[in-house]
Amino acid sequence: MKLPSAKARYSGLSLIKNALSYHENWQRAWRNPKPKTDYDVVIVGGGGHGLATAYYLAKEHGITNVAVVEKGYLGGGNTARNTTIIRSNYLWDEAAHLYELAMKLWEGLSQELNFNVMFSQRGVLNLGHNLQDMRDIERRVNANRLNGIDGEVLTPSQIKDIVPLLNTSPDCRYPVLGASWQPRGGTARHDAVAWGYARGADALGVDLIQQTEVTGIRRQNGTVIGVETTQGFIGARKVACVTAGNSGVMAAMAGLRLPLESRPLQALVSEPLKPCLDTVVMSNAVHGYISQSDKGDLVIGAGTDAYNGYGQRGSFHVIEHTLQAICELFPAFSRVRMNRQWGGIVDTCPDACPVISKTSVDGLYFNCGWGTGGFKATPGSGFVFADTVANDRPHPLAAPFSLDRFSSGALIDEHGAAGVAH
Amino acid sequence: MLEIYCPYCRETREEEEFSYSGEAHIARPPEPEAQSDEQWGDYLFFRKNPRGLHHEMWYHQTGCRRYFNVTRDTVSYQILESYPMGENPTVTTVANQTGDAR
Amino acid sequence: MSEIIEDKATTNTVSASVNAAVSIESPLHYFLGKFSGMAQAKKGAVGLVVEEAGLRGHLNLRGNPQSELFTAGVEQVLGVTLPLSPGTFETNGDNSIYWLGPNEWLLIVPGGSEGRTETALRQAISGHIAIVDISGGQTLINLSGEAVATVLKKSSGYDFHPRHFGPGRCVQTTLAKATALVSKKADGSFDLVIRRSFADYLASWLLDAGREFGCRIETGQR
Amino acid sequence: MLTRRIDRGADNGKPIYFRFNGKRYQGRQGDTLAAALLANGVDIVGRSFKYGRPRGIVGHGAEEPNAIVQISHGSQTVPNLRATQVELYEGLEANSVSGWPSVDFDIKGSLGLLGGLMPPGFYYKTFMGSKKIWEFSEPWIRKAAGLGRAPVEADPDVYDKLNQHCDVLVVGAGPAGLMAALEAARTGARVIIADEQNEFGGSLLAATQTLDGKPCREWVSQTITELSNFNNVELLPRSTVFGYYDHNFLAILERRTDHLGPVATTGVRQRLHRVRARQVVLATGAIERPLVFANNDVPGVMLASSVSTYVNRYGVAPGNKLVLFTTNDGAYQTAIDWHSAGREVVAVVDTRHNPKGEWVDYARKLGIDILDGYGVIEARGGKRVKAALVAPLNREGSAVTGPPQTLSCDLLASSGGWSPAIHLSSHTGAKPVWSDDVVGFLPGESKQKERSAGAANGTYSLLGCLQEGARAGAEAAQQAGFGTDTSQLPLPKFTELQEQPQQALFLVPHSKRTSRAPKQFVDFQLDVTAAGIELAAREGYESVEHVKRYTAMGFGTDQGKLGNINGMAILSKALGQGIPETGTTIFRPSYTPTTFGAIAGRDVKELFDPERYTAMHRWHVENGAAFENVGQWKRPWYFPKPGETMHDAVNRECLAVRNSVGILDASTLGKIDIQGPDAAEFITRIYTNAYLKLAPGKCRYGVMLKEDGMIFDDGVTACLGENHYLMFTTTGGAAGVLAWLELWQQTEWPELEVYFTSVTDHWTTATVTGPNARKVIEKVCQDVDLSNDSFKFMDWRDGTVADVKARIFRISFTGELSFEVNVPAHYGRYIWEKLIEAGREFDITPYGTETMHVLRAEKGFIIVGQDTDGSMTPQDMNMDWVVGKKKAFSFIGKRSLERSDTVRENRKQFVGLKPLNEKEVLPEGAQIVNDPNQAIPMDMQGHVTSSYYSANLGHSFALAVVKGGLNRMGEVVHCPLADGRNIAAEIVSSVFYDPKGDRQNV
Repeated sequence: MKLPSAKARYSGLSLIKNALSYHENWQRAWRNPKPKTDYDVVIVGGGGHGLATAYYLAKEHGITNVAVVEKGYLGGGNTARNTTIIRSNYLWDEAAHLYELAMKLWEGLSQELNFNVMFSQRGVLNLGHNLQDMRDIERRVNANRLNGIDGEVLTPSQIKDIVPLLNTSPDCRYPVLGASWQPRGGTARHDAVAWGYARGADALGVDLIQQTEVTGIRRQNGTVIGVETTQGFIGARKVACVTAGNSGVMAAMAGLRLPLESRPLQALVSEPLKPCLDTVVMSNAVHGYISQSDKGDLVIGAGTDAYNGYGQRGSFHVIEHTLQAICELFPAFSRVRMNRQWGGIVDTCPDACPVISKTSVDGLYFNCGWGTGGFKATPGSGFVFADTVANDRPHPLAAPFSLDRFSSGALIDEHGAAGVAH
Repeated sequence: MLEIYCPYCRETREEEEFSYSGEAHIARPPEPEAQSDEQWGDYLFFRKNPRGLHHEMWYHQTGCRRYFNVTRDTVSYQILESYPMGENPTVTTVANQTGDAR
Repeated sequence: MSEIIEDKATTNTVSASVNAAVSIESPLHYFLGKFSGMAQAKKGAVGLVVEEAGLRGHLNLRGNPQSELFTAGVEQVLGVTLPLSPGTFETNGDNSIYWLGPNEWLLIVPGGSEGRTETALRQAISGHIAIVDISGGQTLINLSGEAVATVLKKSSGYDFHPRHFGPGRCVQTTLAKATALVSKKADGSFDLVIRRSFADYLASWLLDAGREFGCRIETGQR
Repeated sequence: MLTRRIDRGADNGKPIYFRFNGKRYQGRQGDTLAAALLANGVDIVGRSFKYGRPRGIVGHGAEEPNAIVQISHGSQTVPNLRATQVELYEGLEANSVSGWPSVDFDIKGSLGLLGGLMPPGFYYKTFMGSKKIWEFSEPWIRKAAGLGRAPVEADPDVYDKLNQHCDVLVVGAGPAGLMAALEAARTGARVIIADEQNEFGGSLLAATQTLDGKPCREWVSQTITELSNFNNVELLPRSTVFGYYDHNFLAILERRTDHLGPVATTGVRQRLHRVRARQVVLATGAIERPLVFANNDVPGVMLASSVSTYVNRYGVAPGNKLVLFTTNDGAYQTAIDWHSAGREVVAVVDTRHNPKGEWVDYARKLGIDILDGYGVIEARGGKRVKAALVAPLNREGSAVTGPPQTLSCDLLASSGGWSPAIHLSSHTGAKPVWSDDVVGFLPGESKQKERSAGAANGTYSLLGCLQEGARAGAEAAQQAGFGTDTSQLPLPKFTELQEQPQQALFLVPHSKRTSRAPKQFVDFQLDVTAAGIELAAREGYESVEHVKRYTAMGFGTDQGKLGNINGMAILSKALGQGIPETGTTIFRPSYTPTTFGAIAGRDVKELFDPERYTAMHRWHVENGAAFENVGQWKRPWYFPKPGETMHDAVNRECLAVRNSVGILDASTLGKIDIQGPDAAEFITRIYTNAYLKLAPGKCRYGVMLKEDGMIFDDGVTACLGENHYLMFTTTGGAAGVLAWLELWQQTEWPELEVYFTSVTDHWTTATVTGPNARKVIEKVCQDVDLSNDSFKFMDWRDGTVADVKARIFRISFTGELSFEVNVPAHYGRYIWEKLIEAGREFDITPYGTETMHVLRAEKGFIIVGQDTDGSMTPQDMNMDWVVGKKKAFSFIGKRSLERSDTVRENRKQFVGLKPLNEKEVLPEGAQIVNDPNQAIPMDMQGHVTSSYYSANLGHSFALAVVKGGLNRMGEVVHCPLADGRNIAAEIVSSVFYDPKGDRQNV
């Protein structure tokens, strides 16, 4: 089979060339192969994290006999449903290092993948509305700087310069007292991330198998030997599960349990508008976050539902509350209209940090529990998970995220300190 | 957006009146000190999180301030029953349920 | 121990003042001071009247409704049957008892009589009970006028339609972003029992909700 | 040329003047903006998103993709409204949202070449040679995108909400909806009927049919009158049901004043109805599908039903010479209407070979030319359609079989059949089902208590709609507990022509293949073409979701109401599979875009979140307090005197407390009354320390842990009497702690007899603290022996303060002699003023939270949530003394304290920090390192939790958590700051003032 390493590179020139032939000669971005009987690694879940894992397994570790098995279509889960925010200004060292690795990879990702993921470093503001918010912001920014992550604490007038439409009046119910500012933060085109990794992994020989659901994890003497799927059994020396909201269901197939709860996280977009918001604005205290996509939509993140659920919708009052917050922050947006709302299922750990771990079953690995922070971590998650799977030991940056922290008590509590970890 | 039947108020009320309190029927180990770190961690953090039938606790926060249990399908969100603390659910299986049955 | 306080009875009712010069303020005093009597009439119409009936005695009562001694004791002291059906209240004009939960009631008695009532109750009932004076912590406001149903619809997700919520019904529910005990009186008006610290917020809310119909806020008789 | 207005005599509305793109026009009362623009011959209303092509009005309702306008200006401007849904009012100002420099001449559009360089996904393939290129390009891409402009001023309008409950909600007031509402209303059920249009009637408003021998409109108004007469029915016109959520919760946006224009906006602009419906009837109708052919976006190409609507309902003929292009009988109505309006029907082009049936016969009888077995393969014209290129097609409609010919026309209406408006049913999670008969998706199996009726259910005959509506209404009412499930009302009498089967055709073949033919548009707003969809499939984007995302199909403000089914059909064909295999459409709310302000409602500005006040609030305001938000509470932060800075005020307040006496409003602390025989046992299980032996009259400080061992709340609990306690919680923790107590009692230990009641609001607390505190209290309280011997530290007493019965606690958060005077809140302000009066001779100083923080920090007292963050144990906070190790019951959180990580030696521990430079105040949140010169990433040791300048100590000081800090006393650590400074500080004890605690015991 012709491996797509011979894949034509995308460029302005290739666009012109293809335009002359009426775009009839573009190559497939990825193949649509039948599953082989046996792989070195089967990755369950073809979202951004799974595809990135496959890509780095092939690229960094030379393991190319890999299949990604996806029950729906590539990037169809949370990759398609998030608010595309990228930042690395996490409080705790463990989380900060992981997200900063991701940030560094983001910074070269379009070039590396030869696929424009539209990574836009327009900066991320986290607003503070009370004195404790400001203490937390100060604490986090200081920690970030000493960890080599860019960050500043801004005053209301500095904030106003960046976001002119923000209400910085001291008279409002929850006035803006200041903010943390990560200039390197921003957004990316979420679907493109999945497609870029898919095309990259495919080019390196990875089989991307869509519309195939894993229905069981076959083990022999405590060791994984493959997965049962709706297309039959697929043998594998290692099975790596990256299935976000469905991780609990996957774990159950191997007789394991995970400290996860799955809940819908809601988001909404407005109709497209001319550019009016040039950065990402987040506020934990009044609870809403907002950015404007390149297409012009205001992309607004709401909260998670308070209860477990797998319905890709959420409670309406969550949306109501979020839009109250948005109207409080941006009184001019009150007349803007909501075009579409949706929910994604996030799997959240008690400490709002992920699980990247070997398990008690040999050859079975889990990468899950990203909660509301999954999208921004995509490249870093794939990178350390590929390393963990390839070497059968946690990547140093992944080690703190092992499952054993739930019995030792070594939780990395991003809840308490960083607030909502979007 | 749920409408929840409170077995004490004997009425169906809006979700906003309630707060969710997690999985039901998790008993505190009678002798915590006799538990290993693993067992204790299990009690603290590990939950069923099923895709399907879920027995869960709700607190009627702005109503009668009573805790009670609800059996809910986490996919359809249909509530199949509400029952007081100390009672067992009558609905325990549903067709096509997947997920962890601990 | 030497410090034991003389009164073994666990009353915590201390609201009765011994001096008439003591000034006393209902929860809405501040708001009423700013807005009292303000009629936001639309073409002279007043669709909503908000009236504070402050400074009454409010007691929270807990006990076992299965105990006849308990129910009979309460009835004997208050002259009102203890309501056992969820979401109902009983009143004899002076004293009212509202069902709050399966073992919890709110008693509203004339202002100043809460201490006597508590003492009488403690004499009449015993066992695992609790009586707590919360008179200072809440107030009662009456909503009347043509627009009252609409104003309640604006404020709460509960169904106050007459088919569903007739006279004699009460319900604890969310009201705007606070909570209230809402009851329907025989005259068709509604009483709200709200918490003191939320009183200004809720009064602002109600005034805002009633603005389009014309509304008036005032102090009622004590 | 004929005028575009059809004279309707007395029915002509009065003239209304408006502006569009700066030019003044006349419309008529009752027009939509679209109708008025068409009447004025305005062909171009916008430019397309990607290619800048001129675009005209296509539809007449929510489906309109092109006529997107910005209404009004300044603070009341609204972006992105559909001209088809904007009711005309005097002085209306509208502008196109696209086109540069103008919609009539657009630079992008004139560079036709660019089109070829912008296939779907082109931006994924370019602008990425380097990071710089993208950084340069992105702002330009952003500028080119977007439709209207957001307002830049605060919204002056008011929005509100109504929580509605009904037995039957009927969505849509067309024939099916009206019948459903009537049937349900008759049973006595509470009914709401909502329709997005300004008048009820739906398709009947534009129908030429007679019912019971009268025009449709008469039957409609008769029905509306009948409905209005029921007092159990609420009619909501101009009300869009935009979302269908769980448990039959539906959201409706009612537009109350938009049609009157901004000047008339005095009341509520828009109202959100939050509806709980027992049963729902979805009578949402259907949306006509345009046919996809080359250049089908040229202005003058419209939906057939829209042409009829403009003619019949608005009296506007949007052209002179019509070519009607259809695959079905129903669209013949448009040719007939056009003909009746006295205009020329050039031809009906029907893709079916030899169509027979009543409609075709009727049209023929009128002398209308019918070209059967033909298709319009291309529209000709630039800024307005000039001709249709028609060609014979094979029976399948998949290929052109002969040479094309040109039909001159200025209006080209097309109909590819209808798509039921299944959006709301789809919101519930019901999976739409493809029907070959209907050639469309039908509502899937109900997941909620709803049913669809009429066109929404694929039933297109009027009789069918009326019957189905009536049946649905009766059934819904019956299932809500009213009436029987059979419909009772007589239906109007009328005749209608019977329709023959339609042809399933979506993309009309061209003589060139799709990739080379002129653009065949599927999604007009986002410039998605048939070629684009085929290209996406060719590139491996095979899932319908991939195609949608790669091409952006359906992501416009119309959410693909016109294009999605065509797109799916074209994809299916490209993949060689059927439409059902390709996928279903999943719609999400909103059905049409919904104003943020309306969803927010009145919970904005001062009502955004409750402001909670204490009983002394008025005094604080009158005395110039600066306030701090603590949760929802407004607490005095400090009381500046004229000319004082915060720093000055706090220093003054701090010194006053330590040297004489201060007074603090401590009313916001949570207070829980606890009664019952097992109260002491219960409290002992919840707190880390023991309460079984706490005697009446005594108080004890306790720390509450979550089961994971981490500090969650703290406070003093007093024993009020046998089996009776009063627990104080933190201000922020009050509600959470009460729920926590209830949780354990109700779920885990129901056998413990104990009741909890919140008394937070009942008690007002005035804390009098400082060496002169006793002297102040003595002046107003005569019936309590206040001497240190009989009223010790950590005691409480009942007494009379200024003639009010009060409860006094001798507890202290400042480390000074303190009396916390509690009275029922009615007396709060009175007592406060009396205490200040009594303290005047000692210069009693009111102080706020900032001074409280400084004073407690000098004593090393923690504030949960500031010095702790959910990851700190009592041991970490150097509070091992508060943990009762010998308690019989393993209190909440105890076991977790023994886990391997919680017993770790080098955990972060609570210590004091004394900056080496005594004037330098460490920022709260500063990070601590051992060596400030180490390379980044630095090894962080902890952080500063609280930090102040102490006027009493005469130097700055801080509290911090530091790894292994309790064994590092005297060590110097460093805080490298963002501004480049490094502050060195010595690790010291967390108690800076009066370490032995003598002052509180005097």
